[in-house]
Amino acid sequence: MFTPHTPQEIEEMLKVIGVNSIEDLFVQVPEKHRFPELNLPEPLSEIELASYLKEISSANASTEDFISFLGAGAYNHYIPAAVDMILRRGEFYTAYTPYQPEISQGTLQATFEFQSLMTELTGMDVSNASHYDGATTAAEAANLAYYFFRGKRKKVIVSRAVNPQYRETIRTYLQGFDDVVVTGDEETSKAGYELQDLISLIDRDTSIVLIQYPDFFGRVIDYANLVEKAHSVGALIAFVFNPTSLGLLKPPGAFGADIAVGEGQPLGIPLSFGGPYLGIFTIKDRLVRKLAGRLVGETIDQDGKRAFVLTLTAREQHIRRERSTSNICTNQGLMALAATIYLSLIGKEGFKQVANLCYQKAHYAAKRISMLKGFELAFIDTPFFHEFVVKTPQPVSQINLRLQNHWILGGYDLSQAYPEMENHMLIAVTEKLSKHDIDDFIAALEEVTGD
Amino acid sequence: MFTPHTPQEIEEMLKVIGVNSIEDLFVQVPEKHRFPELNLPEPLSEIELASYLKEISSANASTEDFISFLGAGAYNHYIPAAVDMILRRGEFYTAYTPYQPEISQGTLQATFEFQSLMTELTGMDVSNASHYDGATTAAEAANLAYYFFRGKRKKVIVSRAVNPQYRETIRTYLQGFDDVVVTGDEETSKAGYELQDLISLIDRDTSIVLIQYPDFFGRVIDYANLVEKAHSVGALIAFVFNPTSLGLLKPPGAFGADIAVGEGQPLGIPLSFGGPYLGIFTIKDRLVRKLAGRLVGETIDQDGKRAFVLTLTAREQHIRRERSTSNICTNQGLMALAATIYLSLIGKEGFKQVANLCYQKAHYAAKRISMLKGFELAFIDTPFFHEFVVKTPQPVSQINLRLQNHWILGGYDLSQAYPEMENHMLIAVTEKLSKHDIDDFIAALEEVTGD
Amino acid sequence: MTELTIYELSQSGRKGVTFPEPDVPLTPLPEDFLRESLHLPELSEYDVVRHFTNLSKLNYSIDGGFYPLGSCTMKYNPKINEEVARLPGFANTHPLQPIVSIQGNLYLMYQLQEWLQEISGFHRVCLTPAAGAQGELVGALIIRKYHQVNNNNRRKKILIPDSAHGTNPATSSMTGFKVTPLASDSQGNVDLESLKAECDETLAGLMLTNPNTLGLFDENVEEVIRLVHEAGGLVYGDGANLNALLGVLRPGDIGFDIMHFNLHKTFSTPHGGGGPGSGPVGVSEALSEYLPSPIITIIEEGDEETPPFFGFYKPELTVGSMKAFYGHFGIHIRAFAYIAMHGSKGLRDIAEKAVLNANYLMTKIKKDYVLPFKRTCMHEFVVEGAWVDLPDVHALDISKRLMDYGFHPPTNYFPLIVREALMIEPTETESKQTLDAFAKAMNAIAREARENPELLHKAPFTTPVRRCDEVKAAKDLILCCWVPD
Amino acid sequence: MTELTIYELSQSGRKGVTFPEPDVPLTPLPEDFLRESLHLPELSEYDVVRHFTNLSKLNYSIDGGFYPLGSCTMKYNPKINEEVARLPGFANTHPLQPIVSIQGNLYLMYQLQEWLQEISGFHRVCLTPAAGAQGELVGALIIRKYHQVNNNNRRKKILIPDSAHGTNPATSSMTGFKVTPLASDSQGNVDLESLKAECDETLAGLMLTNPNTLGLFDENVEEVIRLVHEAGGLVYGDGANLNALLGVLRPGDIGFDIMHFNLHKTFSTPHGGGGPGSGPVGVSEALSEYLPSPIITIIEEGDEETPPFFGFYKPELTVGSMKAFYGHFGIHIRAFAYIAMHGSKGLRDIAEKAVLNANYLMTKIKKDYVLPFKRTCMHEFVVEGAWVDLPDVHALDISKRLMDYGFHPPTNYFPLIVREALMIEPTETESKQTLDAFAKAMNAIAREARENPELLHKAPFTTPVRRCDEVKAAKDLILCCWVPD
Ligand SMILES: Cc1ncc(COP(=O)(O)O)c(C=O)c1O
Ligand SMILES: Cc1ncc(COP(=O)(O)O)c(C=O)c1O
Repeated sequence: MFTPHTPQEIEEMLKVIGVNSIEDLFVQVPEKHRFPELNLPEPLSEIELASYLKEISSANASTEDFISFLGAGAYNHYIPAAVDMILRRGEFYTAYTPYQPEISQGTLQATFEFQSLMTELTGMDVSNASHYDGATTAAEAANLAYYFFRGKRKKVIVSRAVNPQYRETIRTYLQGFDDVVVTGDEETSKAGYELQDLISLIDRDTSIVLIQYPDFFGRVIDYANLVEKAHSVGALIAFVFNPTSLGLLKPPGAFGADIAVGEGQPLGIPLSFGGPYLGIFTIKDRLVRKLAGRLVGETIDQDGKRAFVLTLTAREQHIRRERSTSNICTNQGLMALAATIYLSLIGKEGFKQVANLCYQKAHYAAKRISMLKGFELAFIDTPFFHEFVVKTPQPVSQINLRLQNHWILGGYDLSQAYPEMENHMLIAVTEKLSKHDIDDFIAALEEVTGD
Repeated sequence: MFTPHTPQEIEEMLKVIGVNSIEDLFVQVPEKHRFPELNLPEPLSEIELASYLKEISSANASTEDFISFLGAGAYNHYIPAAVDMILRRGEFYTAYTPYQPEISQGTLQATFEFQSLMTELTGMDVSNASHYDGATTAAEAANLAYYFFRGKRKKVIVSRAVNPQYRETIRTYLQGFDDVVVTGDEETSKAGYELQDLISLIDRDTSIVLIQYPDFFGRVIDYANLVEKAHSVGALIAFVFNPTSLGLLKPPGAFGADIAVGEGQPLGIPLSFGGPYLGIFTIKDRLVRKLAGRLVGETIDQDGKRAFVLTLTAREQHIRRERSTSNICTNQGLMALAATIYLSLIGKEGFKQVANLCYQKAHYAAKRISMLKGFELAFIDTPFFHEFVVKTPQPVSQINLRLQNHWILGGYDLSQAYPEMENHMLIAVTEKLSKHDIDDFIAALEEVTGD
Repeated sequence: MTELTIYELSQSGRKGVTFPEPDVPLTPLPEDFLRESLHLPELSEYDVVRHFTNLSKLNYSIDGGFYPLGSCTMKYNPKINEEVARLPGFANTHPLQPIVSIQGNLYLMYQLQEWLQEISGFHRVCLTPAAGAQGELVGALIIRKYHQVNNNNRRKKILIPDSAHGTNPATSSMTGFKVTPLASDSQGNVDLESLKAECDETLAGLMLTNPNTLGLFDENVEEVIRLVHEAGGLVYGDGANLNALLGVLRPGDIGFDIMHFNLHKTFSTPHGGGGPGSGPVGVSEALSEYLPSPIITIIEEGDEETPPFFGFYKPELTVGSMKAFYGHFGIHIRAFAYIAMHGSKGLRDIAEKAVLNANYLMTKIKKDYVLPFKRTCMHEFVVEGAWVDLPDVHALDISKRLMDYGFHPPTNYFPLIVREALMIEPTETESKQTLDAFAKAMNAIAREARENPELLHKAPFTTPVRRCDEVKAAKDLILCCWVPD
Repeated sequence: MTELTIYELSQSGRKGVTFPEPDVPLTPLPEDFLRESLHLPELSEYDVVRHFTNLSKLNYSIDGGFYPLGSCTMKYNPKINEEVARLPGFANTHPLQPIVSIQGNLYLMYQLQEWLQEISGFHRVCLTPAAGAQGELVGALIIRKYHQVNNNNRRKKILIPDSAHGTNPATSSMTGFKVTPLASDSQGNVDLESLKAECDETLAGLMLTNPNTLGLFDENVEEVIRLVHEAGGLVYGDGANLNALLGVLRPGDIGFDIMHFNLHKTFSTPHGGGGPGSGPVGVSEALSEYLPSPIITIIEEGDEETPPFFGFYKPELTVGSMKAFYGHFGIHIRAFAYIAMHGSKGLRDIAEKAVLNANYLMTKIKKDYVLPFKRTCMHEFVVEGAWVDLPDVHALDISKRLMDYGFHPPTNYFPLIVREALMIEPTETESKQTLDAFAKAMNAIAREARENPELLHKAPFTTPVRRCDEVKAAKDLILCCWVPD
């Protein structure tokens, strides 16, 4: 398919090498297992492939045709056309990690700009060049805390109002450290709902407290007391944030967070069924030498010209090997570029507008839904950003199945991750939905839950 | 929207200019008519525009969802993904005509390559850098002949089997030359069908004879006698060709054509409801100084390095003004680039495959249709390439309306342009249709014409 | 960095994108008609992508930098336009589909016609012309046919100011007219006395560019039009410079009879390295039945429930078809999107900022360069690219030297009536920072012209190739790659 | 040509892409939580497009030239993959949609799992890991859990050859293992004696890259695996070098227990300037219930009429979730497309041509450079980028000088066991012409090293910036733009 060799060239090359056939180059491979016949379908030409994949994709329902109220960690935002136009430039997407600064200033400077945008957004001091996704940034935050306390603090506290997938990922990442306990988010615990319960868990054995902001239920909670408590015992505090919300809301840095991590997908990255997304990882200065992942720093070249390079690489696995705090190598470079372009394009004004639109439309939707028979807002007195929980008169999965006939993808069924939340739907509203869409949703909800 | 000026910058700029307001710059404009209020809809933001246009586009039926048998001058071919990927590079599509060769070698070399591909494809000596479309190349061919004979030959002969829109365009272009007569394609004339009738029209007052190859009805006709006759009286002969067919068929140059023109849309350019397309204009050497449009030639720069430049510009309107043979300025640069990429990508092997697939599938379809009750091939004994005419048992427009319910766009209704061809459908088949699609078409035809 | 050509890169037997075997029973090929050979290049997909990627790097472009090419309106091309023009529902429609299946396209074209009418003050607009020059062709044919219909067959004279673009005279002679150039006066306006002298019963019309190619608004434009009309002629407007007039003046309001739009200038559709453009034509009510076919029209009015039903209309006295199908629909989409995003205020803002930018840049440059007409300019201006006391330095030298400063040069040697013309059109999308940087470069070059003129004569130094031998090109006339037999 | 940063370009009050006003009744904002300021840049769309276009021009890339970065498999990234991954029906699906509404996605992922199993000889594949290193993490966690389940809690030792990539030891320590490096023998194979010495009851497993990072196929691989298995350990395969083995050897067939794939190397998905990658993991039957969740599975078998119904499966002994959702679906699409276009023969062709290219290039270069292991290589090879008689010349100098010849340098200083290593991986998509040109440059540089070493020390000369001060960067630690208060 993509090998350019002509028969004549192959002949010439074999002659130079001094072997008779290509097979001769593989004699070291155990003969018994050499050149297996693979049971794969016949190869497709490009024209066949294009129609095959179009056919596969059309077996999905997508936000292309459906109105969607799904959020819960992945959000349907508008992506300006210039983002993808730039991402399609081969100079960006077919380059490797910028190990050779002289011929990688494009990637390096863009990453430096990404780091700048992320620290400004979060109110933190330092951002790395990206991590895999929101969940793994949360896990790496806990991992960082483990190394920061040299393994001496055993307790990792996680609110039950942190994205359940993130909590699972934290547990996965920490399982190698036999004596570390992850706690605070047990089903029996009310910690996700009552801040005070969570605070009371914090002690001098606590390495880190992880909370989400806005939390998984969309709520905007004042974490001042929690931060104070954590700091009073010397523990680190990590905020898992939603970047869009920071167009309006006080940033984690202003709360005193030591670490602020989050999912960058809302910043110009398509839903794409869950990936590739963008892990944002920001910290206070003093943690920089424990930070996982790449960092770009400013310097000068030998002519004195400004230049950018990967820096503090001695932290990383390719130099530090078994003594590094993380094994991350390939990160989400192109996704970080997407976020950088996105934020540059919509800028100060546009980003505020997006946040405000999300807020306003979500509140309109919440008001309308709360007036529907059998529906009720779950957390009436807590402010929320663009996501909220409603109690539904019927199981959410049932409602959602019926909504599909109305070309609507309903909100997230919370009972999937929270057994205590039967008949609770988590609804997200972004700037992509019009009032008309929301009104359609209300009408459809009324219809599918009526009798 | 796209003006970057901040209020402060405007102030500074006005001060430098020495006026008080922007309005002051417009005092020369008649006051009575200055600054009219335009009655236009409120401006849309990008997010609104994107959904507005998606909505408009979805009011169409397209080959995205329909199987199409329409050709008649525009063909539904597969376009490899790399074509558009390259066209999207700002360096190509946001550049102007390459008047400054030092910083336009990309466009210039690609155009040179385009010219090379076109002469190879047609078997002609010289290709220009493109013209508007197939129809206007035909018109410019007649125009060229007019100037070639310094207006002394008055007769332009056009076969009725040339695309009717091209014939109209020729008449439009020539109407300024009061004494020129376009003939040969009258409704009463059988010239399109009987080659001999056309030949008998050719005389010493004939400047040019225009024929189509394959002709508008898809037929492949041996024009040897016609060419001989034209040349014997010193007239020029122009072939209007379909480029895909030249993957298999003898090129116009081999028939002795003086001019070969055609529509380049099949070479990697989307249907796009009729435009922008690509006029291909090729000639024999001796006509080069009468050729319309731009030409790129090879030369060297002052360091002796190979370079490309626009050449023979003295023919063109911007230098020759009222004495130039054509007024063309902006041409179809990006479309010529598309064709160049397309032919480079599929290359020698792929282009032959495409031509053969079109041929084979069209012949399969013709065979199947000719066996349907009430259907009959119109030109049984003439070879054809990928398009053919069938007599239908009912008016074509009626059949086509019904076919739409089967997600099929039927062939072209010839009665629209040929009153003598009531109930004749012109069917085109390309490599994009599978046997399965064709079988569906057959079944649908049977059903919609059954009782 | 020179790049080999596709034929030089070709390797016999190498394959790029290939296709499946036929899935239908085979039919023998028509032996008598088969060609013997076809030497297309043999390249891998990778060869091709790398080749064109590298070629692209040899180009200067708007996306890469400032492109103040006068008369060309090299403004930023919004990226959303590229997306929407590629929507499958547009890009994959065949022009001959039944009209019921293309109501989306027709709606869009109808709206665009209406909007262009509103913007220009004309009565009817036809979208088919492929570019500005084809729009002119339409105009000339209309002028011709109008006089024919009115039995004025003697009217064969078209007046064209000496500042006009080459397409104007070329168009006129292509359509059988006799071209008479009109002088400009000392203010850069049409010389009224010369005009009056030509206003006789052989006058067919006047082709007028306003603002003209000097970037100047003709101060007597209403008088000019009146004189031509009184003499029985029609006035054609070359709309290449409409950018200066958006929301400022509707040419139809002051009596222009016909005008073409350049969607690829005023309405931000990309120039594509030479095209495609799009040159719709607007006409007054009196001429509306002369337009080329087809016009998009409402066949059946809609109501609350159903949208109107659109179709094609062929004007009664039409000059004919300009090309196959309906014009450059893909370009219409982009222009539609552009207008939809601007609205009335946004369009006026374009003209205002274009004129602001031009006057600002003119002010910054004029201390070092001779300004032939000392008036407020519109969206562009012309300076002399030479100095009387430096006979060796030419506009071309300045242009080439600008490349070394990272800029695209202005248009050179046009209009013809200004000695060593440099015609500078910054457009409204450029920022003050860019204009300042360009002015600085122009000033530095003016200094170099005096202090080190060799720098100018030898420039450019930093471009992919340096000055090219155009004489050799025209002499050798190598117009295609060597292709193997 | 340096480019200002977005913050330096920003102008207060300038606007880019903006949004409409809310179309719903307004709700007051939560006063207590509002931020005071947010200094995002203020740029026009044009500023942004031009900025990133110009930044992109400072990058070297596969689309622009030869990129023989060892261990990275910088092959051509087919353009159709970029198209299909952007199909709206894929790109606009939310990961939490009801499974009935995402059967297309699940079908694709299921097929990809099956194909990767078939290609590698493993029993089950999980697609979720985000990159190679995360695949390794999965592997280490499985080894850990496997021994736990089998009550072998003392097994804490992971053996890692000294030629291994840094992610292997880093992964092992992140998961609580103790890393013991294993020496290589004189042939570049794992030293069997050292291995035997470590095969005790604390052995958890071995992480083996084969072909290894020297580009050599371990001649004793079956013996190595046998020894580890006999000692009760598991063998993890680092699949970064799978490109050499496609259709040549299935690692599962010779006893590897676990392996990650790098879709961004072997299966042509773009590197993106540092990611995203995708690192699916395959395991033997015995380990198949340990894989991370979810696995895509058939919930209901299909028949002639209806396709199977796909859903998620959580393995019983799963090590857990590696991240949110299901891995890098957008990358899965590309890898799926790549495999679908190749089939069995096409995949073997990849490996064959990758190995042919590497051996050809090695042969052409070895007369000028020291080859530490004189064996047939697989898809890559390592030479010493230095000469004993030229103590001042280093691999880094050669690398930088290659840039002046228009090439991306090979990987430097890795693997650590070769002095001044230059690790060269041409990949199968490069043509003989490119390899010849590269060999010529390497030979020229070897000559320059002797004749004019300053050229090497000072290189590069022709790049957007020259050698950078990395010490200063680490000292000053400027990690973001200055942002106005
Ligand atoms: C003043 C003027 N008139 C006419 C034209 C011709 O327009 P087009 O190139 O679109 O045919 C141009 C193009 O540069 C122009 O500047
Ligand atoms: C041998 C080897 N192992 C592991 C990795 C890590 O893979 P990734 O960068 O995808 O995390 C690499 C990447 O360069 C590698 O070369």
